[in-house]
Amino acid sequence: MNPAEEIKQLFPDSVVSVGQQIKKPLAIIKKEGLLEVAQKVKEMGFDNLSVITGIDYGDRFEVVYNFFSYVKKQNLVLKVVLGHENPEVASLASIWKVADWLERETYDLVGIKFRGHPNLKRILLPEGWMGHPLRKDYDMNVDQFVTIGEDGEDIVSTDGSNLLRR
Amino acid sequence: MDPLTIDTTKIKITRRQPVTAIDKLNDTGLISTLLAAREREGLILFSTIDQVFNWARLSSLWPVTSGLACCAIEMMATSMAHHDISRFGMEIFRASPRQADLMFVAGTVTKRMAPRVKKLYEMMPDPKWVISVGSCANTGGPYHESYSVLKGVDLILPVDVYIPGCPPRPEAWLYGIIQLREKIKNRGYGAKWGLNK
Amino acid sequence: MKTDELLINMGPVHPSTHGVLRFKLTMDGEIIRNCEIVMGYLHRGTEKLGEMKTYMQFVPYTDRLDYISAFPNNYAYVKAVEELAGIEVPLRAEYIRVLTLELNRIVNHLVMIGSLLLDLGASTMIMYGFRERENALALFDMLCGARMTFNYIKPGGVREDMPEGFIPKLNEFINDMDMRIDDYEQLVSGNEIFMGRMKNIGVMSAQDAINYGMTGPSLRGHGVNYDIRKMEPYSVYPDLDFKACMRRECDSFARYMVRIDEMRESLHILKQVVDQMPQGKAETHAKYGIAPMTGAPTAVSTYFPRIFTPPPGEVYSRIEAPKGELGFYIVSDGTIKPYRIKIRSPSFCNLTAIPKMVEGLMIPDLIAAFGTIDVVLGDVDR
Amino acid sequence: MWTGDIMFANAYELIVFILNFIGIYEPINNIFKTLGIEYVLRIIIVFIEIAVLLVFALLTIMFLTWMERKVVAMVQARYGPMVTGPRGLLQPVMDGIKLIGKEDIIPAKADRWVFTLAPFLVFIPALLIFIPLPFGESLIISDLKVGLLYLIAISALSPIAILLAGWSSNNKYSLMGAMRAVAQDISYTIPLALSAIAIVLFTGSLSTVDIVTAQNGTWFGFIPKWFIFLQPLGFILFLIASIAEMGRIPFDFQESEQELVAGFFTEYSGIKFAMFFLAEYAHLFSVSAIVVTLFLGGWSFPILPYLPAVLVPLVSFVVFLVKTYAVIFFAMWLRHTVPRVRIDQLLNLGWKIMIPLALLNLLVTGFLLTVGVFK
Repeated sequence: MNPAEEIKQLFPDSVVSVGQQIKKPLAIIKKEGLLEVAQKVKEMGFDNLSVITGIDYGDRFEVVYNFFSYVKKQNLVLKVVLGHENPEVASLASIWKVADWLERETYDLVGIKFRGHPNLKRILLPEGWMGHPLRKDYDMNVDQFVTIGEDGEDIVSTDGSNLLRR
Repeated sequence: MDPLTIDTTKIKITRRQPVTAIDKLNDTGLISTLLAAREREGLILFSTIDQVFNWARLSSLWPVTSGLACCAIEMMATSMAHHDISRFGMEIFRASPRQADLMFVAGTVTKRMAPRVKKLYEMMPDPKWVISVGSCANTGGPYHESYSVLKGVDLILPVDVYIPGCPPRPEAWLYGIIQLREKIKNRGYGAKWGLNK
Repeated sequence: MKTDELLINMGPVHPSTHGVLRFKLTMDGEIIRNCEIVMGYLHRGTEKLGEMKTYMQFVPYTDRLDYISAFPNNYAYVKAVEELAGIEVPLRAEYIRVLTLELNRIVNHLVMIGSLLLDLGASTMIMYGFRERENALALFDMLCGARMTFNYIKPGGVREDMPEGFIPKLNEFINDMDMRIDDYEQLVSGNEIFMGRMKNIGVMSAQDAINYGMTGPSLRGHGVNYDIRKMEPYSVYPDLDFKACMRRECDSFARYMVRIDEMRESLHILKQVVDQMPQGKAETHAKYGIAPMTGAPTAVSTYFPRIFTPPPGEVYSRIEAPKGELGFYIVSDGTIKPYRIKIRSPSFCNLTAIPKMVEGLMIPDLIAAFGTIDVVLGDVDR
Repeated sequence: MWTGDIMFANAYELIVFILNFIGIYEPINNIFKTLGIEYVLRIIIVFIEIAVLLVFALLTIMFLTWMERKVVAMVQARYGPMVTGPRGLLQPVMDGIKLIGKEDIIPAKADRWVFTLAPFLVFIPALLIFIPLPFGESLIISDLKVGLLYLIAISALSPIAILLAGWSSNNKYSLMGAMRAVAQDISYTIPLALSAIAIVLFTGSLSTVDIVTAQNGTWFGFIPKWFIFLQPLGFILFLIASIAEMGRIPFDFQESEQELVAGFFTEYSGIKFAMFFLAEYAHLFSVSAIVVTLFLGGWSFPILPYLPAVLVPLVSFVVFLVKTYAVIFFAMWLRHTVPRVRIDQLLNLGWKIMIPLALLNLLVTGFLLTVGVFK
């Protein structure tokens, strides 16, 4: 049976709908039920969390989880829809270790918060960067500059006079 | 031989085969260094010493090991057997900037990396030279529109030679290196002292 | 005796971090107690740029992700777009693509083995690796005029058919490489010091490796016989005879040996590709494009249009890149530009395993383990 | 014909002999004698010796840097320096001039005095090692009675200087490099000395000249009486230990580039860095020379007895150089072929394998000598 259907049977309350992403079974999950569904998904043998994608649709955020099972050789896509104001979803870092960085990256670039993440801070951009670049309302015209502080950590500011040549 | 593949090991720097002793001396760059320095203004008293130093500096440019992005792989390719910059005495890549003379800014300088590149440059002892390699380091290149890329390394450092390309082929690197050698031969100093401000 | 922990900052400019990665190491003498990886020094905002470009314009950016093996990047993206838009590709184009992919796999492993040995202190292997790499690059050069950033594979096929005289040159290369790999094994694999440095270093169980998201050759060194080319066959791989190379030792040496085996396997594939190469066009005709081709509105172009609009939808498509699973998640909203591109890069996910792997080891072991994970910073930071 | 005896105890006597031969020693000596300052002449001659040695050492070092780069190029299928001067021979000169012209940076947080002192402390012992080295028949600055002890003692000085350099730089990489260098030197001086002692059992003398003369002659007319044939295990141990002493790959922990950037001289620039660089190559030469002296017969060679006595110093000098450069070539070849071992593997090798083996070697040698097998 299709794993998405299986999940739907097990968690009828948490699953909004099931469908098909090109060649892959897809289940849309309510954000409250994500953690328990994810635990079940792991038990079902989906040991590889391929990728976490956060998408800004302007009025909502979607977080997409692509799973693969080395045991069953099956794909599964889970999708969570979040509101645009203060998006937050449970972290899967305790189940899949790789989720740690993938979630940090999603937080960094899209600005989705992951509840219960052990170390939720920016990963690609320096700490203190203003805005989340992959949101559609990110202002590309503001130049931000980075300088190094006393302790070797980055300091972000819009003033590049310390860095640029006069 | 296929016209598309150029065996660069066959290309020599000398314009012609040295025949006489004076030609050989000429090819080492000493005479032209002397002649070029003669035309420089001022410092007549020390000009000969200057010329010797310039000759030494152009002959032993030790680059600092700092690859930033794609161009760093071509930097490796340039220093490897096929293109072999050790012919110019440049194969001693120093990992510590304190012992280097030349910095290849090889690749995209991101906003986050920029202060570190600058610090690396400041750690190098004088006299020092910078070659900016690739479109990204020259102007930002394909990433010019990006939010996190510095639009040209010359915004933060004085650059002596720009090598275009994305990434430049090793032949272009060699040409850039030869240009820098010419520059040191003629001027003796780099962009730091007012050139290219 | 009271001892204090030493905080060492390796990078971002350090000879053995393969670019601009930074390790924050908490050391107890020479032993690493905690390793924190700081990255993002090469974050170029590729994903954001993807939203500003048309589907075709984004292909060159994929070249610059994993700049050592650019063909697989091209292909992974193009495959996702083709799945999204439902574009079919002529068989010859698929064969040429597989040819470039496997050739690039060899190049990637050559660079990886060379730089691994360089990090261990043996500076000669990288010279040999790059010598053969130059030969392969000459082939790429013939194919598309570029050495590293190819922009060759594009939606609907490949940009140009193979030039004349390419296949003989390729055969020459294959025959040469067969011999060279034996040389490398003699120089490196049997070396006592090398084995002492690699065996039982960076050990991680298969379960952990999967959990940390390791894929590709790095994972196959842990006894997981998993290759996307086999499990989710794409392109013409089902027609080719090859096996996924696997080792069971779970240490750095196993991960290294997988690379050597893969080079042999790639040569084997290349030989078959050369034998089976079909005749025909290397590019599909313009039937699938919806927007007309710009610039030449009247002429009936035989080329695939530069601007086209896939139907709205989402796709996650992945391939077996030389470094692991390379996937593109593309969201289309029915316009000429992708709505969102997410790159699942193998280096990024493989790197997550490093802090766990090197706990209790020394800096030289960190370098050895890190070298066998085969990370390119353009791929990590994107 | 050369009888096999040493003609002059050291180079001083050789110079005096040459001056006498030309016929100018007596007049000069008389002048100094009438002034009552004979010792000044002695000092002048010694100074000449030292000047010649210094020039020789510096030229050798420069040549070695060039040779290193060419050997690497050979191993790695490329050309090496070839633009500067014929075959790139001027390359080391240019490097030297350039390094003199570089800015000399002392880091703000460094200990200025120690930081400045350290390169000298590395460089001077590297030159001092040359004093009891027998470069050829009669070509020795001073034939010390404790020559071998002197060599080992002086070469054990460098860790102190390296530690000073690493500590004063106030850089973690430098400090780690220095610590490693000291650990390595301490653990490898012991097998080095132990395998050298086995030689002393044969000669009964610590003088380097005695060690070389003991290796004159042949067995069965064609096998030279070099200690490598009597002490094969000792030779291997000594070679490994001396490569470790040189600090070259596979044992280059003090400056392992991929781990510690540039090790203990990470912070050094300009002329101070040049001194470390020169000291490294001086060490390479002197340690190779010690290997040759102890195990490969020094300047002795089976054809020497067939030569006229006048030519012997010259020919023996050439023989010595050829042998030394062979060992140096081996070290360079090794450097670019094998990877670096790990520091704990190195110490394990030193303490757990090499020292027991060296002791065993010593024991067996002593036993065999006592029962008279080698007499």
